[in-house]
Amino acid sequence: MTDPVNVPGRWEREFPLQTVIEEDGSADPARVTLTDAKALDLFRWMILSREMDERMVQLQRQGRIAFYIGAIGEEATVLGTVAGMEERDWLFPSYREHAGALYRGMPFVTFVCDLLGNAGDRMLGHQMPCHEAWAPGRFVSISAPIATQVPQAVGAAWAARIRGDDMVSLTWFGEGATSANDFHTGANFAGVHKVPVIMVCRNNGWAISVPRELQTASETIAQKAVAYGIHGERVDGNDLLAVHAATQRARVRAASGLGPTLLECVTYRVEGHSTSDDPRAYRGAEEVDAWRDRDPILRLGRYLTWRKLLPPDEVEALRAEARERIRRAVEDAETFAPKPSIQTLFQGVYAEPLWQQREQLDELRAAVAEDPRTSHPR
Amino acid sequence: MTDPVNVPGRWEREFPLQTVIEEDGSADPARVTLTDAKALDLFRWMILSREMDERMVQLQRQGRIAFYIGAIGEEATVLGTVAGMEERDWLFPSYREHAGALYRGMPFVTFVCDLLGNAGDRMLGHQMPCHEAWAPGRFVSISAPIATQVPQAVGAAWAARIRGDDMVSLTWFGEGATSANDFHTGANFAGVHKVPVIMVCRNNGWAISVPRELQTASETIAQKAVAYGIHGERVDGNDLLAVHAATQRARVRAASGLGPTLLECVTYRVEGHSTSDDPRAYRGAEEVDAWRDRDPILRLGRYLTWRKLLPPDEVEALRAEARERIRRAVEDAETFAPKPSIQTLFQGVYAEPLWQQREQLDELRAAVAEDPRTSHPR
Amino acid sequence: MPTLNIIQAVNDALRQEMRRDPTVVILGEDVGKFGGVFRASQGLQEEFGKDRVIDTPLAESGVIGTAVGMALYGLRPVPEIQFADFIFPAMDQIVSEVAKFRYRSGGQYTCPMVIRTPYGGGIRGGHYHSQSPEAHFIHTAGLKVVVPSNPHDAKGLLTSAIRDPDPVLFFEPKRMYRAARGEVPDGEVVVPIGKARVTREGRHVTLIAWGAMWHEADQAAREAADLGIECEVLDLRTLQPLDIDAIVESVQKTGRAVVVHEAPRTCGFGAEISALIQERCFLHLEAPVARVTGFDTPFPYTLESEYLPRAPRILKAVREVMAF
Amino acid sequence: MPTLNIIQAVNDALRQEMRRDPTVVILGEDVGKFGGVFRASQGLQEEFGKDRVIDTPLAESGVIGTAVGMALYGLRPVPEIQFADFIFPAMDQIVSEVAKFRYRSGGQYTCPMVIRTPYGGGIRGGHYHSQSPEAHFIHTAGLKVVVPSNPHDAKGLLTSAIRDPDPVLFFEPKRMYRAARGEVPDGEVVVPIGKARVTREGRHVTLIAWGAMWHEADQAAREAADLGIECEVLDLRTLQPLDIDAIVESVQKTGRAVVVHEAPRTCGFGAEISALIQERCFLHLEAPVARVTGFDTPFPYTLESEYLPRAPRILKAVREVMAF
Ligand SMILES: Cc1ncc(C[n+]2csc(CCOP(=O)(O)OP(=O)(O)O)c2C)c(N)n1
Ligand SMILES: Cc1ncc(C[n+]2csc(CCOP(=O)(O)OP(=O)(O)O)c2C)c(N)n1
Ligand SMILES: [Mg+2]
Ligand SMILES: [Mg+2]
Repeated sequence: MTDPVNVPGRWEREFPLQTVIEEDGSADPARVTLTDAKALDLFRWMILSREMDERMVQLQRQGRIAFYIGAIGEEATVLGTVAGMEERDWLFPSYREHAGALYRGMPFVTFVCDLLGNAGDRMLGHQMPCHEAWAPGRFVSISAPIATQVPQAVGAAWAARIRGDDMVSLTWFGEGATSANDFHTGANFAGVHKVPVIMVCRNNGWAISVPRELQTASETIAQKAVAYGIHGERVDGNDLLAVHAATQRARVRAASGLGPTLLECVTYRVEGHSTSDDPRAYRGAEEVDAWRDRDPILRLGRYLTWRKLLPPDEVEALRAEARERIRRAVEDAETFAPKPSIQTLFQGVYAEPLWQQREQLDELRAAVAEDPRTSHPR
Repeated sequence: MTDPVNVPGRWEREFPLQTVIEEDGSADPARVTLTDAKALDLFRWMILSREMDERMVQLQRQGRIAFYIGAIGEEATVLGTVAGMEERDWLFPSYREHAGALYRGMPFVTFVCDLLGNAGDRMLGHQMPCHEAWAPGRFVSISAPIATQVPQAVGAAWAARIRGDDMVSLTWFGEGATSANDFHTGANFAGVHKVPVIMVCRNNGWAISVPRELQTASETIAQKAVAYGIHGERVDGNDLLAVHAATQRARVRAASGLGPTLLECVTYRVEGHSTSDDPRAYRGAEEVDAWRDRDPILRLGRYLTWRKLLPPDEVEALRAEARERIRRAVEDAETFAPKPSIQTLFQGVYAEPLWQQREQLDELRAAVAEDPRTSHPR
Repeated sequence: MPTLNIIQAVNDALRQEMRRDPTVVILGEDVGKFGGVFRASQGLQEEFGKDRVIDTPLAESGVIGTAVGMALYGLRPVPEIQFADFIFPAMDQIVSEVAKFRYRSGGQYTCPMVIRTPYGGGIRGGHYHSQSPEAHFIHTAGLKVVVPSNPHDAKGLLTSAIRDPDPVLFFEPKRMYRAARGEVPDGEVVVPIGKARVTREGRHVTLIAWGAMWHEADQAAREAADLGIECEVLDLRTLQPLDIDAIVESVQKTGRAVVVHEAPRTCGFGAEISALIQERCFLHLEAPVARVTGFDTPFPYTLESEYLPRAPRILKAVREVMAF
Repeated sequence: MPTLNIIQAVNDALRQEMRRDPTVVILGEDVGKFGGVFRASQGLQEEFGKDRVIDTPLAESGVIGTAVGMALYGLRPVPEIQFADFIFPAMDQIVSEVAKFRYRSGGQYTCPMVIRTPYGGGIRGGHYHSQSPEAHFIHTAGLKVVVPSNPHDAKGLLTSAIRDPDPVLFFEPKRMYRAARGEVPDGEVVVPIGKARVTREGRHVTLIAWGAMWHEADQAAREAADLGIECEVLDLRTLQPLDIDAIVESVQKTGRAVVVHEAPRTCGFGAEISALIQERCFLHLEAPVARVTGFDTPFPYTLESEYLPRAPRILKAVREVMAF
């Protein structure tokens, strides 16, 4: 078997799509990096992620949450990468990696409180739904501006190396984000300083309504690594085993001082961009249907079946279990008061509120006291 | 002979350094794209450029101009590219391509007035020296923020294609600029929309004190083309014939609808970054000396000698001629009043001054009338 | 006369100007096939083709940077920034390039363009889909800044902006996109840049607002009337150049002013208006110019009703100014 | 006590804080081997190594973006932006990320850092090497903004800024880098953030300035004294949070105020100060608060003496305010 870590300084000139799970569910054992137990565990996580996304979209349609953005069809990319890292590694998410936050220990109810922006929200109602942060799990705060997390992930990994810590950071972003300024500077800085960072592009084919071909003329996303003198790889993002193996490889490279990896995971955004979007306005059903057949959960299911780890009715049981967990989380989350207290408006802007913020809080309190409409929704 | 225009959609995987003029001054006629007359003309231009740069640095040392930034050692890159374009093509300069402005017809005296910022300054004393614009020659206004001109060059070429004009735009920038946001977005937009633009990187080894290796980990600048699915080439930037041939090739590609070219010209910044800089603080003399031997003027001189176009004492005569032109331009420029009139302060911010600008002009006039120190230099 | 909302009025203005002037082009993220996430350019790619209604890659600096080149070459680009919150990646192109091209080239090159962008809160967007960054651009010489509050002005001001020789930031109050409806003539509608509109006359207090906040100010004025306080309400419509005459005239009459905006108070445009009023109406002022604004925090998610200056807080300020 | 100029004082503060706190790192363009184009970090890479004094590629968004990551992880970065004019490519990282990290994560993540940058005119730099963009950052909640005028404060404020739990924009008046000299103690010097300094007492007019403009205000005050006008001069030192008490106390005494800044007038910080004064000192004011500022244009090259507010124009405003 060849050394999975590439020769330093050499840049790849071909970026073949790497897969591990074959059509029939079989896999070459030499290329499998997950134990059976771990593979089954991640299967469970993928199902939870899927069920959660479907349920939250329902809640949004019912008006119980205002917005949702999920990862339907991209579960293998999210969970394969997070599972390929060490617990101590920092994760810099975009906005579809909620399963990563939960995997890293964010309580489910806390996640739902964030969606509700209620009194239980760890973000104090400051952020839109789906922009969670979970520091105990080194899951960094989600931003909306595209790609800003990329140089940040580079900076954190660089800091770890300066301090002598064995920490590799990982950041996720879409293929649309590769057009943004911050992808460029992040990748370039990482290359020059051989920073131990893994840059994971969830290439899901679409950036809202803009298809991959209108985003960049490069044949692959992975080949963008060439511009930065860094390592690039391209894997089937719906193949959990391929994603996991590539992530582990990239982590070894990074931790060994061989520098960053740009990891393109080829997947597909099966649903609309978010609950605010209607993709029928810009793409046809055939394209979507073709991808439904390549579902990452079915794919891992076939592997587990091939490994004889998945009895026929097990999937339904796992689904039911996930739904129950979700039901309880929503129920618990809805017990919190719908709004955090009024002073949270001024909390966390600075370490200590400024004088004008204290005045403004008083002003607001007086206004609410005088006319309760001040705090009523429109 | 093979077609100089590459197969569309194919990206190069090797970026060899292309040269035309051999060590001994000879060149393969099949690869020479300049007539003898034109080569001699460009030799004259290179000498003018060199003499001008040297003279202006002197004027700066004498305190007659406040700042200068030139192209010593990079003349073949500047003049080879501009000569490879058509008159109607637009040029988007960085800040070392003054020879390009003059080549495109900017009167020498006007250029010197810009350096002086005096009443003859076409830029109305608004800009620092060396930030000239010359619209009659389609030489676009120079900016200081690095790389902003790159997407602008793309936009202009795109506009020309939309309008059906056969116009290819060319932009110059340093290798430092390839780290900037705007290089990235410019190249990416150009790639997606196959915009007829030529992006010329003057890779002169340094960005002020930052050496090439700390700028990017890519082995070449040309290979950054791979990230954008565009054509990349790498030429010896001190070989005027190589630069010219590559520019013409790129122009044909662009005009034929085959898209943009990233053209890396490998050269060297022989002097300090500008008159504000002292490079001895960060680089050794040996490195610089090695490049002095590869002087682009000597290089073209050897070719012209090989072609029997350059009698032995001709170079000195050309130098004297250039110095005389410069002397006259400086003399003429210094006949203008040292300052443009006070209302030029408010001119050209908007098409018509705003009310507050009119008030502010009155305010300033009153202040000057009351206390002349208002308009005295500190 | 048809009744339109603001999005329809914007769409109408774009379509008419594109028909009138073949140099007008639209570019931005999702503006083409999809017609924009708010559908402002719906149907335009179908009518004018992909060369004139362009879906760009995801980079605001590229959208504005290429628009600069197009404008230099003679097109009249109307780039869209999907949310005003996402204008910051393009800040350098706007502040250093768009605003300074005419000036720095001594008038040899100009880059007129209209940067359209939805701004403001009240749509449960949190701090990255609700901000009002107008002050940054008012502070940048070389730019004009326009904010319509209703469909008629949206059409008329956008038309003027597209024809203007200077670059214009055109902020659209997204909360009112569909909520504000009104009659808009079918043909050409031109509302001049630089002119405020007195939407209500009164002799006690001048209320100064723009965009979505005009609606709140108007509501407050109605409620004040019930208390016997007559507010004069100004819809500024253009923030740069400001219609200083309209403001001075009104405040010299009323002697009191309340400025309303969504952006954080400190260094918001309200400060400039307050400073200008006291510079020009000092001897007429019966009370300090009051500011009812967003607070000095990022825009919140859950408590956005509390954060936004709405009629009750404006009314409170009006009463305080009257009681001073 | 040694006599230092501002650059030396900055260098001294950086060196001391780097010795005291191993998490302090410097990064930026040309800051390492070269020690910065103004030599603020001269000798620091030699002392602290390439891991703590880092030459970066040419991308301000990358400088700030990676500094954010470093700060999140527990380092205390002090990024340098070579000229304040080149801060705009990093605007998105500063406004959307640095300023909002603590807030948006509910306090789970913070990114304290000090963004050092030379600002201001008077060095024949034209509009890309002379601007004063402080208002943009004062308007952005989540950031602090500090501007020293002299070597002592440069050292003391930079020390405080590096120890501050919030991100700080630290604007250094480059025209005074070598011109302002003064005694600076060798050891630790701490000047608290948020406190202005009354540098001259007077009972007729309050002059409010900061950075390089403080020197002009001081000069104007001296000349005014010859005319019998006693100016009280405030060096603000911190713009956000503003020392409102010092301003109010002074203006309530003098009844008159002149604010001086280099940035263009419209929406500059002078507007905010003017608005605050009239809100808080309305009944004490004998004349409108005056603003002596840069004009509403890009910063010019040749006519920069005319553009910059200097002592004669300040003195004129003082006399006009007295004569009101
Ligand atoms: C700077 C910026 N510009 C625009 C947007 C609006 N926006 C949100 S998501 C998105 C598309 C992102 O596409 P991609 O990076 O492929 O990620 P995906 O949604 O497919 O996971 C856009 C344009 C934004 N959030 N930030
Ligand atoms: C946005 C921005 N950041 C920093 C600077 C300061 N600066 C001026 S030139 C320069 C180096 C440019 O190097 P390169 O692109 O290689 O061009 P060269 O000077 O070598 O031709 C720097 C950092 C600037 N002008 N603009
Ligand atoms: Mg995508
Ligand atoms: Mg260079």
